[in-house]
Amino acid sequence: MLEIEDLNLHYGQHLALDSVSVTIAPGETVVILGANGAGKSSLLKSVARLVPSDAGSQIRLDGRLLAALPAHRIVQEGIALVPEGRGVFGDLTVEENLLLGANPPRARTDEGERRAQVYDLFPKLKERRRQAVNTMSGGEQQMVAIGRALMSNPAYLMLDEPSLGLAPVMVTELFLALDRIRKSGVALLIVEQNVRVSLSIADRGYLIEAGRIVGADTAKALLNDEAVQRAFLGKTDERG
Amino acid sequence: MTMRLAFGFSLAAAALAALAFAPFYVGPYQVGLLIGLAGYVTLSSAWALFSGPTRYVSLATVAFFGIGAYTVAALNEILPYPLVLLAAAGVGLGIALIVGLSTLRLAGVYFVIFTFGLAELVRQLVTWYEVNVTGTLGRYIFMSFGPEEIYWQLLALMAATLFVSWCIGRSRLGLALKIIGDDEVVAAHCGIDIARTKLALFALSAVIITLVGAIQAPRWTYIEPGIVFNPTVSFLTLIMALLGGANRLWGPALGAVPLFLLFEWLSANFPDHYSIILGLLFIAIVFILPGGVLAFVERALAHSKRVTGNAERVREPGTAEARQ
Amino acid sequence: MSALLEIRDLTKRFGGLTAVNGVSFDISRGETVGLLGPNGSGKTTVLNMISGLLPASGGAIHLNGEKISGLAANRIARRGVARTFQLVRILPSLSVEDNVVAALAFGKKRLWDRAARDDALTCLERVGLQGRGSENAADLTYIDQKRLELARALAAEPSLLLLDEWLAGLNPTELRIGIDLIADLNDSGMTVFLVEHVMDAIRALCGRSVVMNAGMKIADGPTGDVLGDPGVVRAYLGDAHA
Amino acid sequence: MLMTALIAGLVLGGTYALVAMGLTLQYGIARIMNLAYGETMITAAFAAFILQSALGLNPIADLLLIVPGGFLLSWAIYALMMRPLVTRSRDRGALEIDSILATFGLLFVIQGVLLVIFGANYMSYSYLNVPVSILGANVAANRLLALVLALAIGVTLYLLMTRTRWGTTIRAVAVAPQSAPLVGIDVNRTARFAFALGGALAAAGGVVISMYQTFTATSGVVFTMKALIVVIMGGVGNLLGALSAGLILGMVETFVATYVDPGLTLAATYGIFLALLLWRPQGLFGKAAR
Amino acid sequence: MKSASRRRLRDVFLSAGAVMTVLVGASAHAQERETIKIGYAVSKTGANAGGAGITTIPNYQLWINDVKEAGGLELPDGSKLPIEVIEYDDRSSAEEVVRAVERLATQDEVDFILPPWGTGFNLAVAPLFDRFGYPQLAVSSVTDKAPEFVERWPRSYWMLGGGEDYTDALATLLAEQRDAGTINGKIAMASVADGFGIDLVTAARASFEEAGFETVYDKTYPVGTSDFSPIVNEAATTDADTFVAFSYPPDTFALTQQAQVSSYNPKVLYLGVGVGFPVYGEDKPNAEGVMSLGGIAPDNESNMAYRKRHKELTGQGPDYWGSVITYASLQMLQEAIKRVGLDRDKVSEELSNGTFETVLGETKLEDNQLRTLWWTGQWQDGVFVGVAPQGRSGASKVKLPKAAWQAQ
Repeated sequence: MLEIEDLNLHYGQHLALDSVSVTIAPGETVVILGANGAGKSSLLKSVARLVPSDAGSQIRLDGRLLAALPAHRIVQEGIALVPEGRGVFGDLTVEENLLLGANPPRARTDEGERRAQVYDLFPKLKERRRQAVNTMSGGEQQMVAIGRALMSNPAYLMLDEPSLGLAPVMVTELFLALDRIRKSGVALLIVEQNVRVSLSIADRGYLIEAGRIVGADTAKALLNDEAVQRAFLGKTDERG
Repeated sequence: MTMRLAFGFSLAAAALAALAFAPFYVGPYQVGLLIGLAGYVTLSSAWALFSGPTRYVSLATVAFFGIGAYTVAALNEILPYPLVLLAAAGVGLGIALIVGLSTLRLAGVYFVIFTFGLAELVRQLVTWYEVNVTGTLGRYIFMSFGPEEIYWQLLALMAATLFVSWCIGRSRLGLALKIIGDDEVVAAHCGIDIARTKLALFALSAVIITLVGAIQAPRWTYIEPGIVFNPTVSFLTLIMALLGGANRLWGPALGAVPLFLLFEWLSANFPDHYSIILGLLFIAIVFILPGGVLAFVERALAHSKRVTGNAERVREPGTAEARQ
Repeated sequence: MSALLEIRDLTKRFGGLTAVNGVSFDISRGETVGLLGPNGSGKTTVLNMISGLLPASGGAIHLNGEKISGLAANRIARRGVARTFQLVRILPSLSVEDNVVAALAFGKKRLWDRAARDDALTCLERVGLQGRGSENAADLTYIDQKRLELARALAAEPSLLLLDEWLAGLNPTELRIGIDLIADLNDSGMTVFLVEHVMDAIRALCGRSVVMNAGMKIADGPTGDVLGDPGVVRAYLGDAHA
Repeated sequence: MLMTALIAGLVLGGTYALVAMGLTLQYGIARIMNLAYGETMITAAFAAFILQSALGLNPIADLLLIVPGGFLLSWAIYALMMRPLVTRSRDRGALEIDSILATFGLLFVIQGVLLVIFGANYMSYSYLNVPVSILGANVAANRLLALVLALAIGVTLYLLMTRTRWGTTIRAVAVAPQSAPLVGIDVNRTARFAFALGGALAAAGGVVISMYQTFTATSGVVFTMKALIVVIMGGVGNLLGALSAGLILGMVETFVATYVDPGLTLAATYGIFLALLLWRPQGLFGKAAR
Repeated sequence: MKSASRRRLRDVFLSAGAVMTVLVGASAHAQERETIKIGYAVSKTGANAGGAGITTIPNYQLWINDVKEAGGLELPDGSKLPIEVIEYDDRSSAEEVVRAVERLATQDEVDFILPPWGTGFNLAVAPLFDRFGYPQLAVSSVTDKAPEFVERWPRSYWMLGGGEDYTDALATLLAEQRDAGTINGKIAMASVADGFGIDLVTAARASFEEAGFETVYDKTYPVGTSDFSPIVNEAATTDADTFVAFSYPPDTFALTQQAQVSSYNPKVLYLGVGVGFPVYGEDKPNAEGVMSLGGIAPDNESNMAYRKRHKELTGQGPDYWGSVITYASLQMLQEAIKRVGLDRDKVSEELSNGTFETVLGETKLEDNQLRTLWWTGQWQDGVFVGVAPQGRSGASKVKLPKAAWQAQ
């Protein structure tokens, strides 16, 4: 169980996260919905310790406090992040990126097996395993980023706007892959603009607004919620 | 606003006048100090003219400084002095244009190292020329005027540099430079001719630096490459400007004056431990005053004003949102 | 009336890789045209060649009948082409107002001082940034930075506006505001050429679309027809959108 | 004559490569533009001089003491001085300026300490100054040692960097430090290690050079600048690049001295460097990927 | 906008204030004469520190120590005044040395100023010494223009001769050896591209030509050259018996090592600055026979005593060229003060005309120049002895050809 409780985060004077509480059970898929600048990315970054949360904030994994750990220790605890913009090692090859993914000690056993799983999930990566990542398309880089995160044998996989800038065909492919990952037992915490697709594979969702959690429900309920529809699923087709 | 401007100008004029009359009231050593001060204020201001807004850190200062000095050494017995200065400015301009044209592609640390290499290359070529073509290395400069005249020339150059810098800061050119410093791609898409803008500023900065070298050269009587192409000049200039804040009109001056006096004081009082103290001070400055002296002063001022400024700041975004 | 923009056999090679391969199409005055295609198909490269950020390896681009391929970006900008960038590019150390003045002072209008400031305020108002002129551009939120980037592009009063995924990353509410904004611009007579993945926006805004795949044009025509094209579906949209 | 020039050039280039490899690690991976690099070398040279003259130690044996010493010293410098700067810098540009200023200060401190202890005198001792004949050309054994050491260090580190997970993590920090924590890499530790390793290489370079080159407390700057040129030529963070660029520079100098005019060697060095920068600003072999 | 212009205003005040503080704070004040103030500016750091650290600084320290031990400087009335020393670091910058001397003269109002190190720096400060009326005992500067300078600055003294003096002496010496059949008439020559190297090589070309030598190799290399294999290898392929290099210390050491590595053992090996350093030749069998500028007379007891004291006090031996002359020049100053007092004009006059007993023996300047110098020296049995001019008392006989290199 990943529990985030009373998470506060300041950037200078600006309060980015205001007493945020979110929990994810093992194997669960949770989506965080919210406008730009609402604090979604900050939430994931706080969990990954890439930004320091304010004192008093509690982030616990199976009862262990994560707040005291430095960023590079989080992945060893079983939480992997695919950041916005992917954060791949562009000058290195696909193979090397995956090798680095298995850098935490928890990932060292069964490394070969997991590599095979990643290649099975994204066959394109196997074809291009000796290619430098920055010569690949955005969709393929996203695959590298997810594959790299999977190599660390995570129990919880956090994805920050995975579909941003991808062509529709890639988005479909991506969420199919995420669905397979979900089914393999990895818990997913997804921040997405593409509300419809993300809710379609999620169990639950949270609504975040100006740094505060303003709602939480099952994915199904959210898809049908009128307020959510108005704010996030606005029918823009009317004009056309 | 105009009142303040007029007041600012008259104050600057008064300060300039006071500085101009200083040699009549102080001894030769103080004149020497003033020469050094005026020289480094001019050098660092001229350096910041180009490197401040564009963030192109140049180590070619001494290349132009040395070229200025060498031109004077080569021509002082052939041409009348004003023409010598003009020739020096011309040589500096020519080299700046060639260098500027060829380095426009470089950025970041590559530009830094390129300019350092350039200074060394110029030094080597001058040496080679002197050795193989003229057959002498040292040159003598015997001028009829003394340190006071050198000081006045430098002071005039310093005032001109600061004035030009002030004008540019308020002009379209100044904005163009700031945009280039932020993002060259955006600058091009705004319609700015990046190459020409950078070249113009680099050349202007180089010509001023060349003139500093030319004016200061008669003070040393004897010129050789090792003396006038001393890389320390480039480093000191850079550090003074960065220390003071290269993006502000008075920043380089505010870095140059205290540092110069500090060097003087240290070398007089701690000749044997000068290096160690200087080094430690440097490290301390980097840690205590990130962003330069002026930025620090501004921050301190901003801090003391925060109480009154707050109310205004809070209202602004509110009204903007209300209208949306 | 001839086309505003004519692109003929446009080609771009990066070393051995051909990113754009013999692409030709026209854009007429007043049109809003979408450029679609999978990632890596060469869309942004086409935009970059039009705006002069990248030199073309082959082919030609004409604006108003005059050749602009081969010109430097600043000259193309002065001829009335403005753009936004895929990853928003504001000038972080300048104020919001100066970000817009940047386009006014050096573009074809060459405004300065009072005139430039007045114009800048108008542009900011147009994108909903009224009253924010004195803030630091770097302090703006993501969406406001996007607005600011658009304001800067508008300030140049371009005859051709290039938008590179300007709507990406917006939530549905913001998306709607954004689409309305572009529609208004088009209504006021501006020609807009946009690279976009947001299908709703494409459908809402673009009468015509060009689709690229692997550096080549695979479709060009009314948006509805293009989106129904089996080749486009296979290469780009995927079955879910068919 | 051609063979002699070729071999002499390679041997000289070995010295340049040896000097540059540590800096390329420090700048390419730890992202510290270390202007006090040459002073680290000179400190090692003085240490070798002292150990040799006072204790009668063989300079080769000195390496075993001084190289770990250089590692520890640089480790401490990074931990104490550089780490706070890295933490506070928002972007690479800010860190570059901060590290230039701070290491400029450090340069003065080290130089000042050396001046106080040793004075400003020229230091010189010679070790292994015996001719070794290679393909008919006589080269000094000590200079040959520099070449062999440069090749050995360069190739070993290159293999470690590209063939092991450990090396790959170091390259990962070099290419995308902000992403490294995502795969459990302690960036601070890795950067500190790379900086210290660079310091160890500097120390090795200092000891070897002290065997054949006269040095003073103030001659470090010369080495820093030469190393910088080689680093930029070879591509920042690129060990093989530094090795090749060093060898090329050595050859250029020797050939110019032999066939053109010894007076133009340094001019040729800078000329070639500047031309290369204009032609390929990223260096001969591109960035830090290997 | 308001605050911006106020800020600017404030900046102006700040910078102006800083200047005034220093100017006012630095104003001088007179005091009772209880000491004699001696000042000097010398390169303690920077590019010139190496040279100054060998020839100049240790001798200043030694002399100051000697004067202090003697209870101060003696005046004509037999009384002694202690000395107060003010020293500055010119950081190897011409502008600094100029300002430091101005400071010594007008701010510190010292009684005497000792000269800086280096030809260029001595010339840079010469107008100031002249303007403020200080005698300038310029030691570490080799210049052929000394007679002109003496005319221009009558209180300047040039103690190390000119390039021609050294090369003429060398040419004469070599010509004798050639005529005796020891060496052939060909010379290979290299020089450093700096004031010293160029002055000497220019003079040498004339001297060698006049003496009927053929220069078969003549190249100049830049300061900072570290690898001399091309030069030595090229010189080795010529059939010249004589190799001459007007080099700086790092080059001198490197040239020597390279010659050994290349097994190049010319019959005459003449190198520049650095050969005269104790570290070059004392207890170094391979230095045997190497020649250079300078030298000492091994039978001069006061000189040998000076060398011993120098080593005891500073921990390093003096070099065999400029050091002893530096010390001798200070002895001359000391003696002149003893004879005529602190009046600088009188001291200058005495320096020009007087005869002094120094570590060099009896010393007298001719036209403000020291002419009794060892133009050429050679390492013989661990001592760098003067071998030219031959006629001068204490001269050793040159031993040629040079001994073979020994394996180390």
